[in-house]
Amino acid sequence: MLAEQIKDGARLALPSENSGVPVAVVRALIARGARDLRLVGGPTGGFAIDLLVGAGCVASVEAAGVSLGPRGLAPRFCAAVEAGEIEMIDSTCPATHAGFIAGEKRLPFMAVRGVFGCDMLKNRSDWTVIDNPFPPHDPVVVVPAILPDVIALHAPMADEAGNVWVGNRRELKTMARAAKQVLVTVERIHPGNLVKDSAMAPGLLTTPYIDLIALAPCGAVPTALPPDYGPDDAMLDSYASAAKTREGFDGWLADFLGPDGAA
Amino acid sequence: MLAEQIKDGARLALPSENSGVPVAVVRALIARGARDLRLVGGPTGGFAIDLLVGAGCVASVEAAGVSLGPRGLAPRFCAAVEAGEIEMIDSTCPATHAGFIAGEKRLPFMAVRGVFGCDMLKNRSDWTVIDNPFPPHDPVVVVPAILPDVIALHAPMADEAGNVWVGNRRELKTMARAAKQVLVTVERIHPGNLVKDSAMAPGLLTTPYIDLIALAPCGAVPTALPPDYGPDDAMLDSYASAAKTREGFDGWLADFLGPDGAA
Amino acid sequence: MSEYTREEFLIATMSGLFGDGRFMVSGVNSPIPAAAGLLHEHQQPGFCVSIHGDPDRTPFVDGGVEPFDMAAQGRLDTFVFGGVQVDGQANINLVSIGDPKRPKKRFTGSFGAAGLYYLIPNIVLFFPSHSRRSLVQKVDFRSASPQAPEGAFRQGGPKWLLTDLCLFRFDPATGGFELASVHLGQTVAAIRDATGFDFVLPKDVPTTPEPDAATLSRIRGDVRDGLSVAYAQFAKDCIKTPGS
Amino acid sequence: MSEYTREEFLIATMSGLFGDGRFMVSGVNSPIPAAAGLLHEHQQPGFCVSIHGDPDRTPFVDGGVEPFDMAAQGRLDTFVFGGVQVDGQANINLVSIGDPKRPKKRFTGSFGAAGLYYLIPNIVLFFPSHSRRSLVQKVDFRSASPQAPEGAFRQGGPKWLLTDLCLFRFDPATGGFELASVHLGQTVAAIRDATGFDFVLPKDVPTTPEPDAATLSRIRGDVRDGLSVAYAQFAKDCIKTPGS
Repeated sequence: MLAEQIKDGARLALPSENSGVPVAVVRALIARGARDLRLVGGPTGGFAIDLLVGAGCVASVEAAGVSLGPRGLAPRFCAAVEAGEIEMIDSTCPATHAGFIAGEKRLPFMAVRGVFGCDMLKNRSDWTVIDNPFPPHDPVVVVPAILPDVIALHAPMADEAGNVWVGNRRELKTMARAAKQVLVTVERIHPGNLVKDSAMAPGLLTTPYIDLIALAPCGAVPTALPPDYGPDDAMLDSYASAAKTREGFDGWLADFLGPDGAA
Repeated sequence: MLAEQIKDGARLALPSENSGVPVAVVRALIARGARDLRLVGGPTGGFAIDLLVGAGCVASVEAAGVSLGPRGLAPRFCAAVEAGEIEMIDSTCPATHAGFIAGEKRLPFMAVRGVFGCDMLKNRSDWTVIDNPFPPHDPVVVVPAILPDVIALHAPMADEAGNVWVGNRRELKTMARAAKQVLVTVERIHPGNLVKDSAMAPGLLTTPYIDLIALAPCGAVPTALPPDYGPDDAMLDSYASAAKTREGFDGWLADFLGPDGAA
Repeated sequence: MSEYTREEFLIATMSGLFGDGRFMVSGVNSPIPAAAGLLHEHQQPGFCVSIHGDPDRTPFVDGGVEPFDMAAQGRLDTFVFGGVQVDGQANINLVSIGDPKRPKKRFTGSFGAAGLYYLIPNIVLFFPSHSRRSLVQKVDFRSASPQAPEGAFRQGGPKWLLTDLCLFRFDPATGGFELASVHLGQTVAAIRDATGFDFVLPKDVPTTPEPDAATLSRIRGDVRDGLSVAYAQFAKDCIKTPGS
Repeated sequence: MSEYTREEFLIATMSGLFGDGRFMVSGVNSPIPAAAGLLHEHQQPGFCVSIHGDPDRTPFVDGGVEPFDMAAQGRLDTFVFGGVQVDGQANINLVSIGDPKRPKKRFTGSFGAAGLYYLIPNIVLFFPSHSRRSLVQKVDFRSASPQAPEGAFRQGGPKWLLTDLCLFRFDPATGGFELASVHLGQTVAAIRDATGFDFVLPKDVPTTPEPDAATLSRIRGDVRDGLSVAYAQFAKDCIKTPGS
């Protein structure tokens, strides 16, 4: 249901690995044959981006890095870049964070320290260097706000009032507030209103920022969802191994989608 | 002990009313006869700033507002500005927040929406307008980083590992990370390490950011310290009433400092 | 004709200015705006007011910066600003009277007004003591001003100026006020006399509608109850008891 | 003469480069830097290493942005970067081989290197497979570069380049590397042969010290234990058991 909200061609922000990756939504996007998605990693990506790229859903990826973490390179992502099948927009973590923070505040731009001399700065027409308007008037890299069409994320819980607890994944709040639409799946619904719980409140993305919430137990599997569960190592191992080839990936994906996935 | 760390002339950041105001430290500063403090409200101020100004500890106040909240104007602050005894550097909340965020990130400047046409922009030589480097190249107000010498704040608890729980007062984390020195008083010490408590972690200012922690039960009284206690209305009423005159303030302060306060 | 207090009238009138927005924040020391927000919740489905001092109506979890970010995001539709002075260009002064460097009288400071003036679509200026001391030719200090350089980003601004005598509408095209209605018992001449700035006077100036019985009953019921959390004394002193 | 593994040698040698900083973060897939950090905790009182994958050594509570802010604040003293290529100007490449638009081989991406290259005072570049394929004349893509316009803010940068053959010192004044020491069994000629860029060769090039018995015992004891939380397989495969 949530996946239907994400239109073909949408600029879709996704959390970094093990930070609330909405695998259930990604699976549904693939099942419905989504196309031309423009992914933005927050600021990096892994399993979900590789899966979406391998399934042919993606037009471009903007990220500071895409990998399977301890399992090495993201094979479908790398193959697609090498084949020229997707556009890769390389970033660096602090620049992506700055872009989302500018987005959260609807500022047109934000400065970021360093980043000089690298090829991202050279290649990206949307990054530039300005002079610090204050002494010592040093050159400073500035990046524009990132304002995704939509973000999908998975979280341990929502409460009955529609607040979502994202814990210490502060960048998810920033990304959600920068996005035009916010879709959330959760492991469970917590009774009551967590805004009134002073311990839980600081980890909430509150209801004004959220468009839709759906229950999706194990919705981040095989990625980890701290503090609820760790990574599903067997499933990730099988993916990393299978996805090394096109055929291996296709077989793994068919299993992942199940009999109704072909629809 | 903490108050001795705050040198005469220091640029001292203080939390907004009912957000962790370090009244115990303020009391000690007055007792030791601190002078020429340059206060920065985070972004506003109340009882503590009025008290420090009335006691003659203050050279300047930078704030978006100073008041006793429901009790109206801050009488000693207003009298000192009217008499030309302190320098008032007027700000506006989002500009102060932007300055502290720039400070936290050690960025030289940060943009802020709006703020055009006001006299703060006209009067403050440290604020300026630049053109957005990106289309539509609209004019944007930018403010410099705020990097206080020291911040003092009061919090409900620290844990044994030296982490301080500030709950939803997120700006206290930002201000502390912007400051060169961070002094914290707390109501109590919590056993263990709260970083490992996923519910409490998002509300922590962790130990790398903190220089000194001291126990000071009721350390924010008479201001409120949610969720621990509300304001001491009787004490604040008596202050608001007494502080209307110099003599009334002096008497109230003598009571507040107690017999050892004259030392 | 039902009787009502001055505050009940202002609550009802202000509430009518809140339009079809969804979210309003009422700041410190703002019982009338808070009450008007509560009343508007009944009049406008989906509208919600956050009240400073009422923990159940303080939905912020990220400290003082969150409301400002919300405003920038277009999630904060309505706000009421007061002040010491307002002038005919909708500049407001919350800082001081006289030379700001050495003022005759110092007040609180500008708070968030200078930023929010560009971000909140429906800003109501509220000056409940209409006189030439508060509605002036030129404010002594501009805490917030709608006057920006050409091309400046703007998604909001002042829209109304409500006083105890009348209601002005701000016209962003001319940058000035137009008299929208006069409260019962007031005259255009009296208002001109009490106002330090020039304003546009339409041919016909209606009288501000009085609150009807249903509205008064709502104010004295749910609104009074809700307001009592943060403003118990005000609710007791300024709003009549139900049925009275 | 004690025997030791290649990894134990690199752990000991890298640890000696960590200096007097207080805080190091080791990233994903970095068992040798993590182990070197753990070893350095014993050698340098007050030093502390955060290890990706070890919850007890992950002190961050504000998500992914916190380490970058810490670096900007000067609270992050030491970091180890690897990559696909490094050149003689200390540009590193974590992105691709060939034309980046249509690369022969794509890798992960630059992660935080481009920013951290200006913020962390003690950056060690670690290329454990020293060859002309990894130590190149000019990287195919600059993920991070110390080359900034004049006057640019800089509180850190690359300091060392450690490989399995030798150790280079980066000289910010010349913007190039100098051979600091060669590992046991290597020769300057062999290193020159395996290196795609020119470097400064001092008159006397010492041999990189071998780890002493106490260091090896420490690596095989506390370090191995601590490392096993995040890197159990590596600890088992590459570090000998205590007393062996």
